[in-house]
Amino acid sequence: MTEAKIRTEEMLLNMGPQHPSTHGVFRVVVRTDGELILESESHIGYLHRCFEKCAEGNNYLQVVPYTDRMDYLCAMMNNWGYAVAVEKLAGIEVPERAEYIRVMVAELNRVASHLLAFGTYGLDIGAITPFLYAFRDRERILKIFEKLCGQRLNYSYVRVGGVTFDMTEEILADIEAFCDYFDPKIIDEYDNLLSYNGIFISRTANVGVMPADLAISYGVTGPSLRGSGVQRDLRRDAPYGIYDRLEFDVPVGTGEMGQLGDCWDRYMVRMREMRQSIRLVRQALAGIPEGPFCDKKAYRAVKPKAGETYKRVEGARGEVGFYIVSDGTNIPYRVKARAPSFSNISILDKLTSLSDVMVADLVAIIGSLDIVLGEVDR
Amino acid sequence: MNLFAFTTIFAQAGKGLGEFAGDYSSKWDAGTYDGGLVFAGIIKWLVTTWGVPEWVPLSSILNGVLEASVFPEIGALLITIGLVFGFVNIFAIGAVWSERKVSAHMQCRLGPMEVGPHGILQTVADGLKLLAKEDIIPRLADKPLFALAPAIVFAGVLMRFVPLPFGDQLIASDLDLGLFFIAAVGAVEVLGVIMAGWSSNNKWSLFGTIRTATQMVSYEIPIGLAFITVIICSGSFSLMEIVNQQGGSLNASDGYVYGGWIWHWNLFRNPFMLVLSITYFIASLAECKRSPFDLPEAESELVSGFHTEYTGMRFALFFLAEYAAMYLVAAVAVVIFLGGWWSGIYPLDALGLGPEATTLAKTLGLLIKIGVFLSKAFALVFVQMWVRWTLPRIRLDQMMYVCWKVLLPISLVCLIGSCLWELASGGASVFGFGIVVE
Amino acid sequence: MARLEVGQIIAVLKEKLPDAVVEEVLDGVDPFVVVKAEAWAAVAGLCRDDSRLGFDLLSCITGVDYPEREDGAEIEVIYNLDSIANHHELTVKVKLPRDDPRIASVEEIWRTADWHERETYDLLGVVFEGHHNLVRILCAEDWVGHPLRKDYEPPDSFHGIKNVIY
Amino acid sequence: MIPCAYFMNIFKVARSIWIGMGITLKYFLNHKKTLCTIQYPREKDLIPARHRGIHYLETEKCVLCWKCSDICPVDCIYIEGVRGVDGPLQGGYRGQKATLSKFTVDYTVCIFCGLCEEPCPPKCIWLGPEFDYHSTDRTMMEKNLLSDEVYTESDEVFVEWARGENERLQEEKKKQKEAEKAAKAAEKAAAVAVAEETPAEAAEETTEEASAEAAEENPEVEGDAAE
Amino acid sequence: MSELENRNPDPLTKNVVFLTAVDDIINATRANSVWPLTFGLACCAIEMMATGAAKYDIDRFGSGPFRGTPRQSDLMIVAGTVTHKMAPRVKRLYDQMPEPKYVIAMGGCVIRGGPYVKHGYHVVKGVDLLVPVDVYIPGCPPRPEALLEGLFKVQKLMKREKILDRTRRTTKPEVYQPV
Repeated sequence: MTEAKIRTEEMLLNMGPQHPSTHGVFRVVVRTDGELILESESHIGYLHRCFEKCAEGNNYLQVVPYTDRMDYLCAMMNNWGYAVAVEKLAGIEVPERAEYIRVMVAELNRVASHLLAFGTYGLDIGAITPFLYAFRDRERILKIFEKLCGQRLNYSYVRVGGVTFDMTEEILADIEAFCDYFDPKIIDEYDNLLSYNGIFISRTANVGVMPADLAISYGVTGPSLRGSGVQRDLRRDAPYGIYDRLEFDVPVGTGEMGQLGDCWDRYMVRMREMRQSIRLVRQALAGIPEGPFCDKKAYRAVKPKAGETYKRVEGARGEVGFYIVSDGTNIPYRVKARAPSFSNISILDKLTSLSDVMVADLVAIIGSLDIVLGEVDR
Repeated sequence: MNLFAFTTIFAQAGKGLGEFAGDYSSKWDAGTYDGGLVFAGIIKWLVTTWGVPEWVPLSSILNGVLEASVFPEIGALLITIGLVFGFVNIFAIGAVWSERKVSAHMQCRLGPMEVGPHGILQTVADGLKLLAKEDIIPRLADKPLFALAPAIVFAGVLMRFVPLPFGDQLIASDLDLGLFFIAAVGAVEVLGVIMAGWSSNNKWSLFGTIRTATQMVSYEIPIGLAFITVIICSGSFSLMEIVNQQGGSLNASDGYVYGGWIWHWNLFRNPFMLVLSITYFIASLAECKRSPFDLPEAESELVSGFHTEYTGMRFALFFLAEYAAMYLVAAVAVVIFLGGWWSGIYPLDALGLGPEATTLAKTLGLLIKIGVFLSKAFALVFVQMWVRWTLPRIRLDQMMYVCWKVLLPISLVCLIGSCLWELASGGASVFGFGIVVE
Repeated sequence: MARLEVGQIIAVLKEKLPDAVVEEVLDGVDPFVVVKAEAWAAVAGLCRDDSRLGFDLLSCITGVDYPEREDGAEIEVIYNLDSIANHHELTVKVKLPRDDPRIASVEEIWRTADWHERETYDLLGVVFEGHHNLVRILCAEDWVGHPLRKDYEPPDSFHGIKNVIY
Repeated sequence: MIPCAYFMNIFKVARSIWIGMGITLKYFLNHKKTLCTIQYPREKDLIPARHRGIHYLETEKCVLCWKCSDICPVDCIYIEGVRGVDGPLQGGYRGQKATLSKFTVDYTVCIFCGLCEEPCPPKCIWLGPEFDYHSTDRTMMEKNLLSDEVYTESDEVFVEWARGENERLQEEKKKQKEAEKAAKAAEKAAAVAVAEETPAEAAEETTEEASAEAAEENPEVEGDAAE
Repeated sequence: MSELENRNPDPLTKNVVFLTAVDDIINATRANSVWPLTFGLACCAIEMMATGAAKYDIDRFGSGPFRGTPRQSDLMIVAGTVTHKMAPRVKRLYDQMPEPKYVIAMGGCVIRGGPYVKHGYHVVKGVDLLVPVDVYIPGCPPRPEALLEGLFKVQKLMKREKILDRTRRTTKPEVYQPV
């Protein structure tokens, strides 16, 4: 049977909104020729929960719980981004102790978010046990947050003008205990278990290579961009809070296991960032001063003067930005949230057409971009 | 073709066992007995001394049957089916439960606890629930194929239990084509899986089917090569014979095999055999679609692989077949590499063998051999579970690379190497102890 | 390349495209520049390609609806540009008439604009000319109306599902 | 001639696999130590003092200022009543400053954000340690804070337990602190510099006392202590 | 729970005594192996994963294997916000599940819209507009213990059923509009 007579047909595959590896409700329509993916088209919006409309209907304090539900894996960063923007608008000063608490709480939340990214990435590639270890350690952080502000996931803790509750000695001791338990030993164990595993490396190295300029053009920020070798970290480039006083280094992808900017680099940048976050928490723990933890007057009666501002914060997935337009009343006129995952996932269609990607690689690429659908669809 | 093959094989198995049970019971009567099937003997002995009590329904008919000289054939057939079916089901229930417990203990959690002490009856609960589920056949599915597929997959696995020994003489039927039969019938399972995936009219199942076809067919070759090497070294297809070769038979003058030390196992027969056992283990993981090679039902890529559309009892059959295949592959590895029921400690093996052994020593020796065989098989099953809960999954092209570029060349080299080794050393073990088998 | 202050950036803009800049406000909370709608494509190209500016990252596109502005109702589209190498940022505003907001798409200049522009079209109804497939991205495909407009009334039922609160 | 890269690759992959399997075996062998499961129905995890769970209201303190129901982002608190003590009473509650005839929280939309706790001047509405309010009928999910009786199928034992547990734990901690303090004091007394330590210690003790008993009866005292 | 008792409209099978033993056995086994469908939409999905993880181990109650396909699962935990764009898919997934199927509405968003009840134009105000729901669990997100309590409630519902009584819908018909 000559080649002409064999009629090969491409298959339109619908990796639908309900799929174990799409981290939530994210749909990719994939045109495949056998296992090879020729072209992919991603559809989002299945979790569009009208954050901006809700923000226009509630006053400045009531919007805080909605910012949690955007990136529900690191809610502290969203609160902090919103708080920084409103403080800039209303010209509110944040007491020193609150700044230290904010750094500690944000970095712990970044570790928890990266732990979940590590666990689910293991699940995508097929290793089930790292997911359970990651959640076991994440539960310790959630226990600390529960003691601190009462909720496990959506904290609404960082508010305009400071934080909601103070840190008692017991919580500080817990954080200290967690840092000692976690930093060197457990992360090395994860590295041995998954990062340097031969099969894991063969599944992620040289897969989904993202050149730096293409990444910047697609607006990719955060660990995914740093995986491509770009030294971009808002905590260093546009320091907010007290990050300029703390020293930490920004891990960048080096392409040691394959080309620069492949899935392994993005994954490894997150693992190394966890160590830096613990280092930051330790410095904040050492230097936390006494004093008030929030500016009481600004706490509830927030009524900034008319004006607009765009403030950015380094979330666990990239640049979390808030563009707030206020018209003098206590209800924001317009709040636009810039979500990092929204831009990070927009590059997926380009990555699948850049190099020949198989179905298993598509799952690896989506996992390495580490998206959260609550933030993509807002 | 399958139905006919199915019946002939079982008939032959029944006859084989019948002959065996027959001459065993006749020997029992004649006062001389040797290591043989315990069960047939005990039942025959019970019936002849007490007969079947009246309260048992149909007791008169049963008495008539058991008295007649035809008992060995019927008894043997029943025992075969009971042995194989019973063992497979009981093992599957135990394996599913232990896999969930092993995975739980590896992941710092507890696993099933509520059903029975430590959740022992959990798999029974799962099975009964799957029985009580609604049985959906998709409207656009190819109904006959869809319905038949799980049966063929389960039959494919079950047929390979026939030439497999469980203990010294405890075998469904000692086919003299043992290993060849196991390798050949393996293809029936692939057929079943392809039917399942194709007929459920679901794109994900189609992906799973194509992956299964490539994986299982290509991994049969390294397994086949491993079988060939062992057959060349042992000189016979029959699994009983292979295990007896590994017994060492130190003083083979009176023709009896008395077991030997641990280095008489095929594993240590020559260095190539050691490498071959590792390649065989890896290939067997791929053969029963387990951990690093569980591409066919990769739940993170294809929603649930080829059994995406199956519900209730059909899915339970696939589930059971997977665990039965797990044991089967482990048992074959034990037979051809790890010295079957020889425990590797000479005095323990020699118990109950030889002409002057007493009945007690004979039965005790037989039970020890069954225990040794099963514990080796379960140890290998544990290693399979241990691998599953640690390693990530391999991609399709890497799976093909491992098979064709790594396992195949290595097992070919080992085949040639062990042949040369046999030629040069005249069958000497690695440690130079001659295995003289006249 | 050096980090430029906002004043210097605007000077470079004026030097290259004198008539593009309509208004510049430097005293507000965040300084911004207002640019004519027609000249926006040229300004965007200049921002990215000019070596001194080097705005290679378009952080965010925001649309704000001002229905009752004194000089005619309008929609403002705000672009936040950022330069990774030079560490400086710029906010560019474009004012469009509310009834028929049209603006050139900058999809070719910054690839991230593709999805951001589709979102702004979806939620506010701003038409970006030259966009390769300007369709809704967040709301359902057959959604009616642009939700973030101030005078938007949510439908009381969508495909038979009641949207009521009880 | 033998492609050593080929064998090196196999060796590297095999070694990394073996290290990984070593870790899981380590967890398997001493799984009793590494177990971290809380068998929920039998052992219950400790609920911290600031836990944002089902509301409870100290009804006599309420002054009917409607601040909590205004601040709620989803308007799930419905309050009716009359200021002053002598209002109508059908099924209501006669507090010191106001008569409440209705005070219910609608748990079909409540998001447990805790915003209602803060603006309340007399600090009388709290989010308590109970979290379980599941039900099979959506219309039965409004809690009437006036009656404060236990409403869900989760038994009363847990509610007592959650409150008792917190108190018991605070006592234990206090005793432990006393013991430490006593040991420290004894050791300091032994270590010569007795005089100047004692006043510093007393000051520290009072702040210790304040934070301890604040956590004990759950109301968020720290928030106010600073105010 | 009287409303649950008179759920069975057909008087014939109302109290058939001789089937009670068989009912108990089958219901006990079904209750102890409820396989949930991985249907995580938003933040509640993270708490569902935490319930499946080591600390609150749902595998102890037999619900360990989170099945990927609706065909092999008999409990749909709707965890997260259901939007209008997602609604037809929720309905189709529910229809694809084999018959004795149960639904847990986990979190405020699926009970009556949660935080998005006032301004959420794109959010379905409660998943029981799409599928009949058996247990509602409030919370945003509810604690893993609350999800376990919900699972126990589903198990209690299963243990009360009768094999002949196939018409067991707990939500009242007028609340449930077909899409």
